[in-house]
Amino acid sequence: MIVSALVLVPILFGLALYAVPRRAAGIAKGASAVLAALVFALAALEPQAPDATVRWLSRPFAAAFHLGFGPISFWLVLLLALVTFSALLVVRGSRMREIAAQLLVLQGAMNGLFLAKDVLLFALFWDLMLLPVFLVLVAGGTHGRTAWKYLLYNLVGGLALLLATAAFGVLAGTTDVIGNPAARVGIGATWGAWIFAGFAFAFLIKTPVFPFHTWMPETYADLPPPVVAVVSAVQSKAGLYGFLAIGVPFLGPEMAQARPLMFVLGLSALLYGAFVALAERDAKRVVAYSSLSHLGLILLAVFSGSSLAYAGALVYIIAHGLFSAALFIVLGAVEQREETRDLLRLGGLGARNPQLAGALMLAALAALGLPGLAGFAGEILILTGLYRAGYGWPAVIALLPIVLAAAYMLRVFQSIMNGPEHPDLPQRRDLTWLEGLAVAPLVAAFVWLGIDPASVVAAMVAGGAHVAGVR
Amino acid sequence: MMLAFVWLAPLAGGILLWAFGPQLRSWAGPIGSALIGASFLATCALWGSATAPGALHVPLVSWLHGWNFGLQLDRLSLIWSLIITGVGFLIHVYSIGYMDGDRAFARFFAYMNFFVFAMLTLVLSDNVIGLLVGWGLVGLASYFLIGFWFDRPSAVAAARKAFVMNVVGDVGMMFAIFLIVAKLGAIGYADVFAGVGHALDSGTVFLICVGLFVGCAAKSAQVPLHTWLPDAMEGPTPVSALIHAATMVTAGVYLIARFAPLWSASAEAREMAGVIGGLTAISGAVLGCVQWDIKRILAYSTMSQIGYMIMGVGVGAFTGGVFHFLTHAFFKAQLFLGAGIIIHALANQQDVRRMGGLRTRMPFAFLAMLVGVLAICGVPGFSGFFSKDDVIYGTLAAGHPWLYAVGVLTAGITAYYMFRLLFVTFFGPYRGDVDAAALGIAVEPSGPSVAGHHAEEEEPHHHAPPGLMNVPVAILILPTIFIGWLDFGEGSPWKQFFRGFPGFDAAATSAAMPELASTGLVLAVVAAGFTLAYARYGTTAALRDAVARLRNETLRTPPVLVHAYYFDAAYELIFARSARALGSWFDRVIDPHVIDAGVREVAISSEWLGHLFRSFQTGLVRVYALSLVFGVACFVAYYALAFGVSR
Amino acid sequence: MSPAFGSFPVGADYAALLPMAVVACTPLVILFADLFLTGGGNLRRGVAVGIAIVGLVIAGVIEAGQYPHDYAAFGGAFIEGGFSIVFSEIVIVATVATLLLSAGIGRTDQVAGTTALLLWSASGAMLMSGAANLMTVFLGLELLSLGLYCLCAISARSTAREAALKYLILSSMASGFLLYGSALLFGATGSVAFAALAAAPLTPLFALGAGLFLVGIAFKLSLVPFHAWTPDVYEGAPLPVTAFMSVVTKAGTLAVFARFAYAALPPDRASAILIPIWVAAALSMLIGNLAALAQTDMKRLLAYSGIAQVGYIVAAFAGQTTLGLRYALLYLAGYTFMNLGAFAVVELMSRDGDAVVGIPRFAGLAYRRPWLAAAMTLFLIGLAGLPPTIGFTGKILILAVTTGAGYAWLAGVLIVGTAISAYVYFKIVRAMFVHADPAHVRDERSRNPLPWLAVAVCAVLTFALGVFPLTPSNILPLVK
Amino acid sequence: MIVAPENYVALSAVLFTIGVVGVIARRNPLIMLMSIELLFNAANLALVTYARAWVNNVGHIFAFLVITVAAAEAAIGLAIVAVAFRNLPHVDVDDAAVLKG
Repeated sequence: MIVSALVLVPILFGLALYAVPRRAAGIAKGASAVLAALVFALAALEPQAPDATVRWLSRPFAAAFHLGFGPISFWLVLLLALVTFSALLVVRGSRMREIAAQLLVLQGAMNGLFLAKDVLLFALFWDLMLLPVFLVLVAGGTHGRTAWKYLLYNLVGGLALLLATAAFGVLAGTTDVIGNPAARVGIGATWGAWIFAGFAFAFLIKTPVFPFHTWMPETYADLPPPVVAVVSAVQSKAGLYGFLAIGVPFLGPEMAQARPLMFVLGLSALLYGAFVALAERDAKRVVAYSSLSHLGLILLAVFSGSSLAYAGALVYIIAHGLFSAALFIVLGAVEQREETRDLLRLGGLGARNPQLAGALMLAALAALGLPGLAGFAGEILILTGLYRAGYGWPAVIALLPIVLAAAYMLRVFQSIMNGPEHPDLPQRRDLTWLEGLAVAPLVAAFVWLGIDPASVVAAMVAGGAHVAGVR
Repeated sequence: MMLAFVWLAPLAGGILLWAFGPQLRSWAGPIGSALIGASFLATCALWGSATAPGALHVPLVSWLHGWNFGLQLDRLSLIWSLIITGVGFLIHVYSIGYMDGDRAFARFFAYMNFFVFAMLTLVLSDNVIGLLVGWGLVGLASYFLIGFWFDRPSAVAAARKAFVMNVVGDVGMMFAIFLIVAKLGAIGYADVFAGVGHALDSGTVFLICVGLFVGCAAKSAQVPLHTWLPDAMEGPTPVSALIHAATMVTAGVYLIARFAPLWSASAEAREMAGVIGGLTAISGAVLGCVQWDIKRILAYSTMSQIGYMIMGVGVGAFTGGVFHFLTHAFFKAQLFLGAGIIIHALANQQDVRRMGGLRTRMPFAFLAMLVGVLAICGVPGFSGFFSKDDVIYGTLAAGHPWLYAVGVLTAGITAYYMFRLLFVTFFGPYRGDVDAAALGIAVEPSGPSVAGHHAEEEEPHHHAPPGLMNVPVAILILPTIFIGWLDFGEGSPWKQFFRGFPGFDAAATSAAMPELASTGLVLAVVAAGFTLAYARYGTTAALRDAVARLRNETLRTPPVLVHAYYFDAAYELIFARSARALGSWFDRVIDPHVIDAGVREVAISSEWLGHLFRSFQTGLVRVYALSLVFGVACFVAYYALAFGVSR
Repeated sequence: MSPAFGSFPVGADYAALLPMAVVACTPLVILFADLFLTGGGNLRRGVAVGIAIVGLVIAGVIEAGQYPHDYAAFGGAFIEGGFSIVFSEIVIVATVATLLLSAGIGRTDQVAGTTALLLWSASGAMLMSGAANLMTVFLGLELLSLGLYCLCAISARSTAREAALKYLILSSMASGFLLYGSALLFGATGSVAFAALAAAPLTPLFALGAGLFLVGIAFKLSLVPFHAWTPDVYEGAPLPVTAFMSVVTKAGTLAVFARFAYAALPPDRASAILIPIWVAAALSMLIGNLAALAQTDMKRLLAYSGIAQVGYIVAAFAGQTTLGLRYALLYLAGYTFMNLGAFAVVELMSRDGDAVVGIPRFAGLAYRRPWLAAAMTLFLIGLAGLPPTIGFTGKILILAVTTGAGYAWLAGVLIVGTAISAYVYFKIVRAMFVHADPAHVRDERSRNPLPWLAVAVCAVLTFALGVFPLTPSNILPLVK
Repeated sequence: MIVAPENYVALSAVLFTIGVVGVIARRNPLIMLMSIELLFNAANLALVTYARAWVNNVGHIFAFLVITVAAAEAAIGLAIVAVAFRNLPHVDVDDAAVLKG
């Protein structure tokens, strides 16, 4: 009941927002923010909510509309609700109503993705969550190319996922298996490789991982800040979640086979993203490439087969969600004030906007993995896990991007906030209370997570027992 | 919980001042100082329980099995905490005067308090990762304070440089942590030390030490990770005194002392540390001889003194090394604060060539500096004498004659450049009004020393320092002179204090010569250094045509020294520039012209196919009919092959 | 009576013919009533369309009532059972929708005639859906086609007549192939009943006959390379007729194909005989979508997309599995609704339904006519195979049965085709959601509100079928 | 004398081929229609032949069916040709090529 509400209520409410007259867009925004908060409360208060399931298909394989919390999905749903709430608070502009609506639809679809206990249902929401973002990009106007890149890249992945799901269902007889360790899925080695390839292709594009990443920087650069906050914070985790929820339990051998390849991809994403971020001029693109780098690290963890690294992966997934959302929201605020994202044109804002500077500083610090913040907790767990699982060189190589991260994150912060004030830039007011309200919970969350990730990790390790073959 | 208070009071101060700074205005300073003072008193109150067997331990959070975080106050961390909070308190008080009238007065104290908190985290942590957390946080605090005047591009750059270099160190420590966790699965010091010799074979211990040493080199400005320290002088002088002289930069010493059991277990590691320390000591000292910015002189001397400490703890003379940290904390703070008085009085003039003759103008500053100089040069009776002697002799005792030689030589150089500083600054005529060219100073329009924090102020003031600045200096004079006696002779209270401390009782091989002889040698060399300095800067002749001489020296300084052995240039070229180039190559070539191009080709070619098939649609019925027949032909051909032939 | 007639037991089961008969006779009523209504006025239109719809509804109800049982007329020449009933119902629904679309089109004095032709064509399709005998197949096919030839031509535009001519010539030619194939099959087996064909030995003659027969089928399904006529005819014909063709022709022909593939071929060699069809289906999925990339006219675009879609449906038959047949039916139903819905939207966007609508006309539709845009979006993402529509569910089921039957390569091609098609359909979605200056967009509205009904029903069913994919549990008997 | 059925079948095949070629080769729609009739009648010939060979009247019935259908087809065909070329100068299918692409 509750779990289906988590999916349906935001979608329906979002669609209903279109009935609100444009004049009352502010009301729409407020109402949707309240709804997001309620969704958060609903999920947080009922972690033991019972599954909801309705039969869908019976032949050639059994499938069901089966939604329910899992050890990982619970946290992801919370993260999503939190980020959506913050994002909704900073929605602004003439398209306020549409963006708010699409954000809610997106939230509903992604809740469905994370709560799906059925692979086919997972695939359904996988495709469904493309539409709101595509529509936002399209309605943005001049971003046709970006919209196409986003849609086609991800849709190709989605179709591979679809084919793999079909084959999975035919061979396993049912797709209603996620989070069900008892489900003995008999997939032969011959087909397993192909099916895994299908899943992996979709997941890698979505994450994204080098060399499937080129859709991401443009999408992030063109999306309005609230939406990009949600997309980068949560949607980019869908693929990793897929690996953890479908790959690890049911395609363990194939994942082990693919490990070398995935390590190569992960490491190249890790380094590639970091280096490009060092050279970018556009603040949003810097953060986009930094995500590429960070998500590459998580990919390593996912394929490491080490429980320590899995724990780190979950912490880092949540952490990255929190700080990248904060980063994009603050950068959005900067852009909205100064009408540019060009690091070479910005500068000296810190003097007049101390709170803005503080928010950006905190987010950047979390992103560069400052010890004591969430990013560090995830990194150290993942890296030690990798090293301990016997992947010494990957772990050591993965240390380099940490230094680079410090360099490019500080570069972003300093070239926006420090240095002499630029007279040609419009000097606007400091962080508004709405923006503050949007950023504060995120910051609080990643500070808390950095000090005591145990609450999350413990849940993960407890619930993550289904993660088979963990060293 | 007392210890938690010691630890959190500064944090509370930091947050309070950061959040409500504007409202608190001038109260920010006193509040910040008071909190540090309280923390200091609390630390003193904990002396008993800290020195008691089994130290003082407070568990905090636990991440995973074996990943338990807690605070621990034992003899080593006690010493450090006392210095951090004690000297920190004095410097806070001093800053009230020094930073008076700065636009971001409250922010300054917020950062300072935060730094103290971070440093306490570092020394109080009872495990490797907690240590790393503190390690990172002090780096952050130093970043904040170096870049305190963030409208100066030079300060911003220096801050970033310092932070990134420190992250290199963090990464080194992470590597050490990999090994520890991989081998032990636990992160507590106790577990680590227990593991030495069992779970941790000698090779692993060495690797761990290497990792740790990278961290220590970055934090303590050891060659080759030292280049950030001179630039760090962009920060306000009290910051230089507290962070970049007294406490943070000595964290490396703490690190090695803390992991003494590991170092004791690995000769190679000791070798490495000793060599690097010695190298740093001498190269820093040499660079100190050619600097003109008073703070940079002190910065290089700091670098060289830390070299001593590292050398000491490296070779296994832990008590000596730590003791040198103790004395250095006092006399270096003393020197910096003295310098601060001068800088403050001269409205941010930091170039000693523009000073001179200040002995009469500000006698108190002279006294302060004099005491500091005597101490750092190791003049008998002053604190530096005892500690430095310990270290130098320790190298010999540990059987490193070369390091010994380096130590002795460095002592002489130290004496030279410190007295050079003293003479040029305080003797002869005042050269503040001499134009820069005459002194051979390359004038840059907006040098860092010009656009200071007083830029906002109305009257360009040349005033005597407020009492608030003198008091702490005066207080510091006492330990600067007398603290050394703690370590006088065998069985000194200091040696007693650390008897039986884990790893400190490294078996020292018998020395090649008696300690007294060594002391004599050192003193001789120091005297030589002093004489040289006097001959070049102190004699009446030298003082008379000081301007000309300084000009000559300025122009004659070998460029290799002016550019500090070209480290910065090399790093800029090898790392920074190439990394950026690679990144922009990825961004401008690989992404658009390789990956995207491939995808675009697919898209374009499918569009092209679409138009191709479209062109097949000529609209002519007969062509359509032909295509139909063509299809039929294909079908028939297939059936002929599949079934006709088979019959 | 010669022994050959033994296969024709006296006393056929005429109940089987009842629904078709109703549909076939309604036109007589319409024409008769039309005699008494002179002059223009919507009354005349209303009566014609009304009677037609009533007749179709009655037929539909009777069909539904017959679903559990099965009847055979003419000793198995015409079989009415679960399988064919689904097809007939689809035909009926499509015809009703077409009537709703066409109600406002054409000269008033022609409405009765066109309606009659429409119903006769429909009855032809219904005959095909029940045909289990080469003769009935041919008869149904011609009945369907003859009506359509005329319907194509009924329009003021000269392109319509050109379309009619092309359709006439090419379609008749294809019928010729089908007919000759039937003759050869008769020659090879001495019978025209599917059941008998299945029993006969596989001679080269039989193979050749089957091949030519399948050519005729492939042409009517407009599978590549027999698709050349489709775009031109769809574009030229009046929009409702295009809609009708795009669904009814395919439905009837698919019924024949299914029966032939499942019941008329020697089971052991059936798959070998059908390989060309699977290849043609694969080509359709690819070339249909690729060619659609280059289109700007909606009718033409939907024609190509129809080519690809029918490719998906045929792929479901691969391996002749029962599930495949069921899910082909499901997807055909889904395609019917998505496709008719799309046509209805296009109809609502043109002043007189029989007009050319290009993609530019959709610019900013979401802001001018949000409901219409929403519906169109649903239909388009359905055709593209995205959730939450039957397009998604049907596609996954087809993929599953195709892979399950060992035709993974067809599934792969299907995926590739779908990937290409995404660009085709989302081009329109994008146009609808782009902020466009209304001054530059021709915004026409149909005067006939009836298509709204079609849009609404199709939208609901497109969604509902996706969530509850009902398939006929009983598809037998194929033959008697 | 009795001609073997194979010959009739061969003849029908020839007729069919001629019809196909006619449709493709001729540009006059009327002649194309004739060719189509030829296709149908070729089929008829084959049907009748096989009916004779199998001694099965179904072939005859089929043939009659085809003849009637062909008649209807011809009627409609002529009508459509008439309207299609009403306002075109020549009766040439290649002129009717507005719809393409």
